[in-house]
Amino acid sequence: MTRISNDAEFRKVLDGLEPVRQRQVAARFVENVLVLCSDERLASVLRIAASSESSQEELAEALKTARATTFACHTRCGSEGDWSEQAGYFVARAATAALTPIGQMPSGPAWQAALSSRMAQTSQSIVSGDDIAGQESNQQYQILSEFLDS
Amino acid sequence: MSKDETLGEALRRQGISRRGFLKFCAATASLMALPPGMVPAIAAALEKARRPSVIWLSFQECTGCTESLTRSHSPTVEGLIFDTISLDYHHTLQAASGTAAEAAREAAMEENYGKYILVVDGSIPLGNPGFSTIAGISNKNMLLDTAKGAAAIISVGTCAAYGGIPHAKPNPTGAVPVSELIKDKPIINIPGCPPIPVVITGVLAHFLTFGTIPELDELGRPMAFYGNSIHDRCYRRPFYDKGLFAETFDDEGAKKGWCLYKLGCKGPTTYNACATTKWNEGTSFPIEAGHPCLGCSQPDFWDGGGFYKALSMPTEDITRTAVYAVGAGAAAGVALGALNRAKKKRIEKAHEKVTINDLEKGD
Amino acid sequence: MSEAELLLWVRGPALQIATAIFLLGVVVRLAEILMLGRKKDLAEARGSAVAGGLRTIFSRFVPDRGTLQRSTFNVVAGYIFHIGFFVVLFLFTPHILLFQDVLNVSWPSLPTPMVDATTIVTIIALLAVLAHRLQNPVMRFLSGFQDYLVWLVTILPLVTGYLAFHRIGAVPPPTLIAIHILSVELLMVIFPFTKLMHAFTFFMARYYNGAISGYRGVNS
Amino acid sequence: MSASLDRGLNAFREQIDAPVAAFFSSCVHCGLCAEACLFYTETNDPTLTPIHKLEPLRRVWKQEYTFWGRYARAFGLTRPVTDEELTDWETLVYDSCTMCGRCSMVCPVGNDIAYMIRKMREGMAAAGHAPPDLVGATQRAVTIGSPMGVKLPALQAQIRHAEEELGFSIPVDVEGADYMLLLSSMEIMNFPEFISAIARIFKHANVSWTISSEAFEATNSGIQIGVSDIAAELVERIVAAAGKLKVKSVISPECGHAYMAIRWEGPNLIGRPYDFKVVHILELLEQLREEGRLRTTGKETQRLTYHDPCQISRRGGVVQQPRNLLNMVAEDFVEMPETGTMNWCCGAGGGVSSNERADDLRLKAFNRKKKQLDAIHPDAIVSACSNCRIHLEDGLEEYGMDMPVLSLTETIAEYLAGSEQAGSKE
Repeated sequence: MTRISNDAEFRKVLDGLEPVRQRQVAARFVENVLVLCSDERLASVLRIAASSESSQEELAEALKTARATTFACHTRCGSEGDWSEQAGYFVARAATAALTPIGQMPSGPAWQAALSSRMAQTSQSIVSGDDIAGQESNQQYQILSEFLDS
Repeated sequence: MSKDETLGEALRRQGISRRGFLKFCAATASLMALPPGMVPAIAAALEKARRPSVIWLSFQECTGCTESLTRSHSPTVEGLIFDTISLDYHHTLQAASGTAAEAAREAAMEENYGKYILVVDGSIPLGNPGFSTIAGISNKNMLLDTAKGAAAIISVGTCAAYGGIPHAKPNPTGAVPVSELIKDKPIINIPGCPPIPVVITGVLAHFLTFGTIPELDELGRPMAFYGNSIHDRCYRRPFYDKGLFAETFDDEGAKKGWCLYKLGCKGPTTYNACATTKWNEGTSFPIEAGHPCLGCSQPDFWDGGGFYKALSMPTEDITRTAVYAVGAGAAAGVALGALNRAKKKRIEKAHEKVTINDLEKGD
Repeated sequence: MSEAELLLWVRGPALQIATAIFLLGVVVRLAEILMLGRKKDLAEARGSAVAGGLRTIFSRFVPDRGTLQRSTFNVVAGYIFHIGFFVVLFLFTPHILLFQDVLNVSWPSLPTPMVDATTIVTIIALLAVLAHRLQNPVMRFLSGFQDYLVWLVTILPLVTGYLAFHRIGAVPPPTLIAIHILSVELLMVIFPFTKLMHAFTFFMARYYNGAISGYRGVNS
Repeated sequence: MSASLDRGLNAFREQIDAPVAAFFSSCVHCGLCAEACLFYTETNDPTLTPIHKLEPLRRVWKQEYTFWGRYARAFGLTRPVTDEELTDWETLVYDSCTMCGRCSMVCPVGNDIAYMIRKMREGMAAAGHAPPDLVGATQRAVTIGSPMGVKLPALQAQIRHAEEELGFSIPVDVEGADYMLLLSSMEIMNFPEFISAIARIFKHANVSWTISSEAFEATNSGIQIGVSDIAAELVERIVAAAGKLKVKSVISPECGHAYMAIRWEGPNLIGRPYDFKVVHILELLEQLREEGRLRTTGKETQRLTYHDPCQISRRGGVVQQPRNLLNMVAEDFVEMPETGTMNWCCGAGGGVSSNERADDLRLKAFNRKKKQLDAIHPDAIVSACSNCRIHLEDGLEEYGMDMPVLSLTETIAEYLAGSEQAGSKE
């Protein structure tokens, strides 16, 4: 059983994955925080991201949807921020990252998706005031371990 | 020389051939821009013309106009034509003087009342009648008196036509031209300082030929002689068009005969026949002699800002005006600026701090 | 008033009046602007305001490439008529003689046929600029009475000057010259009260623009 | 007390200075400023011509500060400015102008139109004609400390998140640090990765820095809405915090107007010079690069372009620094056709993005950016302003363009040399 306990290891493993596998594990990270986003389009996006059989067209379409969701959710400059909505925004960003082909972002999609998912969780914690330090990352280590073992 | 003699008779008596007479008629026709077909008609009319009575009054003048007419180097047809009029009064030329002279004038006026030609040279002073009198009669009174019976008046020279030099600023005598005082008679202006002799005789010939006064421009000058500007007929015009100017009287340009515009030539705004008839038996005219046109046949030519100042230069001292205007502007501007500053200070002082509660209009 | 009197009047008293109004007005306007003052900039400078200001006075003579591409006609026609106007105004012999008389300085002139051609080009450029003003939606929208007035008093001296030089038309040449001088005097008289003032204030405007940017280390 | 036409007109009178007078005196209605303004070029609506947006201010100048204008007014030759007119001008001054200053670069007579729009907004706001969304943002900025309502706990949560990711702590309220970092609400809310990127770079370059818990907000709604009194109050908070922490410099983050507010307007707003320096993050990064303290490994192979945020480059003077920095990490850095101080605004600055009413116009104007991008077809856009970034993403999405938008600071952080890679624990 693979054990991952820190980000350095976590990122190294993620960056070493095949592109399709990266996408799939990224989808799992996003799924883990999906409840934070009220936009229903993301569920189907994640299905496509998670599947190894998805066609190029499907993937491109899903990326488009994910992006559109991101823009629908972000807080405009100067408008009153709502952190629970902001959590949704980060979920959408995570989904977008998951579907973005390698090379279009400075860092790998899975790592980006993981970070954004954590930001979603942080946003939620700002609303609730809970201390969630380390929770989401630990869960992600778990998800990755399971993914590698599956 | 009898008064009843016709002009033709008088000319023949003086030995002028028919051929010479026709030549004069042709010259007159061309000067007056009449078609050549008119020459016989002119000749016929002049042949039969009675020698008209002419009264010549000289007021504030320099006798230059008379000199121009009489100082020809050799007798000319126009000179002789002049001889054939009945010059009944001309105090420079006539032998009589004093009471006798005035008597001659009065006699001529009476005898030819309504028919005689009045020639005037010189301007008339209105400032003080004593400035210029003849036999104790002020110029003004003599003009008004003599003009009454005249068929037409010819103002010879720029002084009579437009006031001329006596009228120049500051016009100490209050000089005025004939046209200022006489409003009910036809007046022909033959300006020039002096005027061209052939123009004077040409106008007389026209009057004798047609019994009418020639077509005049808006300044009362015969169009036939004053229809073109010096500039339009100037043989140096091509240099003007090319922009080749003499800068001084002895530079290369002057030697090459370039345009005299920069030396103050008033040719472009001066109307006269100098460039075509020329002076001194057609020898030359001032520009040909290397001197810019003074514009002497134009009103107020003496006040045109200086003979050697180019036409585009102001006639008055603009520099001083400019300095005063800038000074006054600076003073006024600083004063107005100070008012603005004071106003702004007041407004700044009255500034009410804008807080977030002041961003919406109250109801 | 006779033609000759008119000519003497426009060369004398009228020119005095026009010069006085022109200079007085311009100096008042400039003083009014300058005396409004501006607050000292308390932010720490990155560049020199003075250097930036002086730089922009000159650099704005060259349009940026984008503007030149998008508004080629506007820029080119504008340049032609401005340069043409200055060539005709300052490089024609009779005009130089006028400046020489008033300012006591002289400079070489351009051959008359070149000034003549420049006049034609300038008039055409001004007509084109007017056509553009009438047809371009932005310019037509922005333009008011004053814009057209200013155009008129700018083209008048050129047209009348051309006619006077070539002695064209039903009016006698000296009257043409008088009308020409009068048109210039009209230009001078309305100058301080209209946007013709830009001929002086653009130096200030460019300086301020360049100074504001220069202080921040930007070449504007 | 509330907003009124009188207060607005007084503000106009107060704002007019020699440059304004020189500018208005010089305009000949050539219309070139329209061609420099993306709101005009993408709508072809002549009413959006920049100089026209200043018409009420121009009339006040003429009627109040020119001899001739005073008489014109006395004789009824010129109309006084009315409240209805200001209502009409509201959208011109706030919705269709980002104060990007591109018109100011193009005006042949040298009019700084953006300078005047900034001043005009003072009067508009005092007359009660600021857009409601900007009013709301300004009220939040003053009462909460952030136009977006970001409170300290939110920042603390983001910092904790970053620390968790980084594996080292982020200095907060450290007295005597060299640099005090400001953040924009946008960064805290939408782009919190900026915080960790900065932290990594500063650790790498050994920069002594801190964040103040009392004044972390960099943005200044006061200068956007056009109320100097409020803007000054917001600047004072930063000055007080900087004084309290005894820092040598304050860092303005990746936000355009924040830099304008704290770097250039700040001392003038509070009426005294600072006793600390203000640097833009890109200035600081460039300085670190020059000193050899900022080292990177590897290069981005994608075709990158740089979008100059107007207030940082054209209006702020940080032009060359981002290019040097980008060249350090990009193999294929291409400039857009009109770039640097002549760059086209994204269309969202100057409060436009905060103003929901202007959404359609803002996206329409983005077509200008699209044309610029179409000329070079980059793979990604790098910029240095969160607001530009959000709007670029928005616009690209609107126009169906597939192109990520990156932060320059974050991009640099990705290529840092050495072992300070994310997640590494020492």
